[in-house]
Amino acid sequence: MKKIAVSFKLNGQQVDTLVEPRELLIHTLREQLMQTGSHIGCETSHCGACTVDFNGDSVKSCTLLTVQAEGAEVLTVEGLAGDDGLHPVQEAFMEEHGLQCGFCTPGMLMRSYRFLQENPNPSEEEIRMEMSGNLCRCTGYQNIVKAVQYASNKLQTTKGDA
Amino acid sequence: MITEHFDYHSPSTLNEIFKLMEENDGAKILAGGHSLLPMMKIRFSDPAHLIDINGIDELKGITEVDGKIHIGAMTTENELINSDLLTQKVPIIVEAAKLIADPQVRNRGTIGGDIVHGDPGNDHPSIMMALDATFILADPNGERAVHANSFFLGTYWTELGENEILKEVQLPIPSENHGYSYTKFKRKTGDFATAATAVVLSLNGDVCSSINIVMTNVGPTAIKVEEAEALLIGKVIDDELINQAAQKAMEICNPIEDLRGNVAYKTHMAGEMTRKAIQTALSRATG
Amino acid sequence: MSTTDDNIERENELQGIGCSRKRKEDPRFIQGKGNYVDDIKLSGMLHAEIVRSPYAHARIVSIDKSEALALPGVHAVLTADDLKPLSLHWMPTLAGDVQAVLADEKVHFQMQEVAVVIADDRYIAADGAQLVHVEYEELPALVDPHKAMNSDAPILREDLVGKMDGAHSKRLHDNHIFTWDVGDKDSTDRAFDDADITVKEDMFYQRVHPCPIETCGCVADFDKINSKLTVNVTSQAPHIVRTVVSMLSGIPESKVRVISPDIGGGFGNKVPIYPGYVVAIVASIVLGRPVKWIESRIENLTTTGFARDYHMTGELAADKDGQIKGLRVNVLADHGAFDSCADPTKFPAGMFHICTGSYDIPNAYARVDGVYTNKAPGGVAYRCSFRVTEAVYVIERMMDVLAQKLNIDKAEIRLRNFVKPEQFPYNTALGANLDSGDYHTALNKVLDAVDYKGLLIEQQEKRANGELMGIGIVTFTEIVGAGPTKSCDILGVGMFDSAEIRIHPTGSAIARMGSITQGQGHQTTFAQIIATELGISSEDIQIEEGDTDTAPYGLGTYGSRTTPVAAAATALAARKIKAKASKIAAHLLEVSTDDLEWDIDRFKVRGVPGQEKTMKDIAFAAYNNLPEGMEPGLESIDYYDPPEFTYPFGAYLCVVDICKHTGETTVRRFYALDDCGTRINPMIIEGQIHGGLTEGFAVAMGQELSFDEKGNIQGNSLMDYFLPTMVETPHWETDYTVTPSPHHPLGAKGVAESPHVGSIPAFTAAVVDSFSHLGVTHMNMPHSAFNVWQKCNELGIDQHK
Amino acid sequence: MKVELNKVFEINGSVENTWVFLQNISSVASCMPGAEITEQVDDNNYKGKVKANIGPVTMAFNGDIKIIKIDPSKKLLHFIGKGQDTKGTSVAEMDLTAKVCTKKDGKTELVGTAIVNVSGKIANFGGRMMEQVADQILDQFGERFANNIVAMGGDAAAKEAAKILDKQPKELNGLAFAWSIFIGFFKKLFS
Repeated sequence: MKKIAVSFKLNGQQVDTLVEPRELLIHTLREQLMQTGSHIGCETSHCGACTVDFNGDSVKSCTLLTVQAEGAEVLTVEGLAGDDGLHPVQEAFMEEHGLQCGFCTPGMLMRSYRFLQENPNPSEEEIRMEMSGNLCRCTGYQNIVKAVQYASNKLQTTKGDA
Repeated sequence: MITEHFDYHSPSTLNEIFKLMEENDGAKILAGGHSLLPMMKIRFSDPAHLIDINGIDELKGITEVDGKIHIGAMTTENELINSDLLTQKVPIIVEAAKLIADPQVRNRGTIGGDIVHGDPGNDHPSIMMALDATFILADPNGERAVHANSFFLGTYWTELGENEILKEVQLPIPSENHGYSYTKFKRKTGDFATAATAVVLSLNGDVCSSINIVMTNVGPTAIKVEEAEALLIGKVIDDELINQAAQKAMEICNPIEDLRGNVAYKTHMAGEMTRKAIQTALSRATG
Repeated sequence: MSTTDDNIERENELQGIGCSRKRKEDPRFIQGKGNYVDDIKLSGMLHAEIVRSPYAHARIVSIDKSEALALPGVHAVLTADDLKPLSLHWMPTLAGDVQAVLADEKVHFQMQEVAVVIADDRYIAADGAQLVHVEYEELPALVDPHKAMNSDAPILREDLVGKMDGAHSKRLHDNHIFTWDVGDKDSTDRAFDDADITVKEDMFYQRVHPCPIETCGCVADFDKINSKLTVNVTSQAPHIVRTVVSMLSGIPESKVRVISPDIGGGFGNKVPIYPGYVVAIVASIVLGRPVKWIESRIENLTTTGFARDYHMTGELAADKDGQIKGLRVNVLADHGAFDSCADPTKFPAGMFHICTGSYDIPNAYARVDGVYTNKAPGGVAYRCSFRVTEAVYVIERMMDVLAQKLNIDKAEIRLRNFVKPEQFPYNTALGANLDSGDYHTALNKVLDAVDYKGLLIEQQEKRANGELMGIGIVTFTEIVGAGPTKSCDILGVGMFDSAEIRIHPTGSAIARMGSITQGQGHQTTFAQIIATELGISSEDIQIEEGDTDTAPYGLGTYGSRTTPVAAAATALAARKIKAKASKIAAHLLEVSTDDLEWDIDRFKVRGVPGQEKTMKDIAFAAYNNLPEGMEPGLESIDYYDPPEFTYPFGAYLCVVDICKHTGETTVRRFYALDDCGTRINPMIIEGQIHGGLTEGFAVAMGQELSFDEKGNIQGNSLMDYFLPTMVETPHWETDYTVTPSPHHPLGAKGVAESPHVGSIPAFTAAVVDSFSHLGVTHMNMPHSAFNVWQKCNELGIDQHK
Repeated sequence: MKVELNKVFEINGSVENTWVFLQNISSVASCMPGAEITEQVDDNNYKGKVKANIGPVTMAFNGDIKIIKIDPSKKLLHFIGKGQDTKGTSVAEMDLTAKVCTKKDGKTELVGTAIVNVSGKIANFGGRMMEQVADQILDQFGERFANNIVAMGGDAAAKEAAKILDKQPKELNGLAFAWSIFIGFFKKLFS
């Protein structure tokens, strides 16, 4: 089967891949580019473990073809921490015990990363609504909500300092 | 959960789409992909060609054009939700879009895909019918306008012809002080409606001067409850009338049993949703 | 600086038992650097895809692999016939039955494994699986367990026909697996005959699935040159996997290395050994290349490790004051096509005998009959200690039924029947030996916290206006920490657990256990235990688990056994080191060990200020300056065989509001008080409780795997199978009391499963209580809006007046 | 997953023609949209296939048709068609009894009872839609069957009917019902 060359930006780096049209973005990320942070939990776009940031939107990479990523900007959990250390959402999940087995965590982090840009100062209800595309079996979500609130405060104070 | 092989096409103009549709027998249009791709993954579906229309700008956008709202077919749910124009003038679309799927899926899912599916569980068909929307369908030979009320023919069966695509949705702007509600009952976030009802009404003083009542997922298509509408128009709507309207709604719905509930429950819920939707719309309307 | 300040500072330095230490696992997970099975990519690795049966019951007429084999990139297609020569087409289950690895002549449940395709990548493997053509002859499916022992029932297990000596008892029918009973039937029957009143209720605990977000998977790598097999697998019990793999393959256990890397949640789903693992291993051995098998979500929900499926009848006999005289329970257990329940060998119904609960019940009898049906095998402990969830459900439901019958308050009847603090240790009528508890204090604390009286008044007012409000109370006692090897083994291996600790010359340490974390934070909490025992800062202690080449043999992590067993081993291993350390300290300080006293992180000479040696000093000396004749080094290993189970308990209260028009239930308040004895890391305990409560909520309110009359499974994808999102999940209030276990070295009991076990009957109790004034005594789960509405409709209260 | 459907089709033709046509399994099969007989094994056993191509859904079933009874006195045909989809994940079976009757007004009618059973993925993800689906299939079947009988006559109506039959697509389509079979699985998702 003929393959197609697809180039996009992954975590700030230009990547060039050769894929069958049917290849899913999550598989390209995990198996070609060896970025295994994003996970596969359900394959039907229910669980959100494969959530990545795609041209500034949260998307489920199990339901996106790699060929659709031509020229796109893709951010995964591997690209979240900067030179100055962990991103506030990462720090927040650790501080508030927002993870246990860690499998849903990259998707949760990528969703909160985008959500807190969409809504920097959310209410608990807004957090629960806007994070509802990500399933977790371990935490019961209560500490994840706290983590998002922690990150929200941190992001705003640091913005304040800047 | 791996799809079969297919050829991928990403046209950048409408004409390219039409050309590809004509050249490739059994080609499928890929919009948001959140129904088609999972279906292809369990291999219930194996189109030889996928035509990805995400790259076509003329299918996107929300604008006001001489008293009407125009919405491009490839406008995503989140674009609808974040539209100030819709929030201000057609809030029921925003209310409904927020009840569809989940945040990530709403970034991919489009109003057009939701409509042309003709899935009785999709939410936009009822909303479009409640808003008296018109669909602009395009094919190589030109365009035609079809009213939402006559577009949905059966389950997954619509007016959309072969090699024809939905280009745009056009709808009249409801009166400034109209009342509206999309009341949806679902098992959990992201689920389709067990039953849902869209209501758009206007009052003249206390008297109902116009009303549309349309139900989701309780029949082969979205169902317009005309008898209930007739019952309420020209009257001061009270609880007794709302009860009767809910009865009319239950009488004409024809749901299929599934894990969401049996026929009796879904019928009952159609009445409940209709009742609540009318009450809410009424409370939001100002005569 | 005063000594006390100094002490406090040194205490804090250690981050030992009782502090909410941040997790050491987190840094890798939040940076996408976890290492889960599907993250493993070995050079030359092939992928396996399983061909599965569309039928629940059928004879295999023929299998044609030719087209699949012809597909470029396909390396092999294996069927039962290929495994026969290796006698690997069947494998033993943990429950003493056998299970087909690949269907041998017959398929016994829908989506059973029929063949496996091995290909270059998962894409080609999927294409190949579709090209394996299997011809079936359909057979009548047995779906209803109540019909399993009918004379005209289709016989499922032809391999067992005539073999009426089952693994656990005589078999009464070809579809019968076992009868297990416990207690004194005669005295119990008499108690019922003589009782003022008796109550009886049938209840069905539906088939559910643990559904961790990571599905099951395996990467098998057979090294032909060294004939060594390495298996990376999603297992909660890697050492048992090693033993079974060795038994199955004939490869010496010393040449089998099983690694459980990071595991994306287990909840019991990852205890059994699945055909997918075996075929990956066989394929790797046959092809001499690494082979990966990863389950899809649909495969996970449909074929691996279901839980519950118990049809229970509970009966209580009592006097008119509600004093219980007897308990009788009968259970029909639907085990599916093979008995692969993950229970200790001698416990075919797990720890179901805990069904006397927290109550002083003089006479009790319980009987469980297991039967085969054309459904997937399983019977795993879904976040519970082997059927404890079912046992707690039946007794807690029956307490409410009795209270209702006698018109006694639900809290009051519990207070009247609780085992009293002075009665511990308490032997139950069914043979459990409750170690410690203070049930009255726990329940009263909850009732005060929620203003129970106020809630009752509000409920009266609501009922007067025709509104539905329910209050559910559960006071559960668990039995965890399997277990004493005298009674508990798996495939003959006693259920001890182990810990090995090595103190390095510079005073840091590495410790390895036979358990394996799946989110419970062992790398964090085990270090805290050692820190407190040895006075070494947690930060200087490295914890490793899951690699059978390095970790001591242990039975793994499930059934809340890690704190009761592995943590005890850890404490005792540390104490062995401490004993040696004291001798070294005495040697260094030139005193007798009797002159020494331990102070947080050092030995001091009693009464001589300044004369002391820290554990750091002692560690170094252990490698260069030892008492005469003492061997160098500072290491120890402990295999802990618990003298008894531990018995965590709790008191939960749930308040719901139900819309009678839609059937929708809103959990307004959920207050959970747990007593797990000594608390090692409160932050982690709190997290475990949130998670358990949420899984309990999911089971009670929506989870169910149902089947149609032909054995077609329904709702086996995340579209229908209920995993609550943040929106549906209630807010949890938690509380605790501390009643240490008298026989555990740390007094700890285990906690992770209590919230699941305890919350499920609490939700049912609250929903049923919403209707109790209308004469309703029980409603089966799941309490979906649809199911609850059916009750409203039946009672004629769903319509608008 | 099992559904039973009872159907009555009015036939614009003679009872005799109808009965003659009904006994020809290949012709009867050709009335089933997308279906065809590929091989006659013996007097009572045939092999055949059905191809459904609706919207994005494609399913092809290969199967066997076994004639249980042909009763000239009652003008009754009873056969069972059973097939597995070519991907090996779904199974469908139809037990069909058809009888040619004369109504009081002398008109001919075909009275049929179909019991449809499905297993596998098709049942897992949409068995509940079977009734609607089977109903729609049978309506198409009835329409074609009726036209075939009319076409057996030599008159103008026959030519008209023949034309209609020619126009009939060779694959099951039009109604997007197969969508509905599976859509239960994908509700929440849409493209």
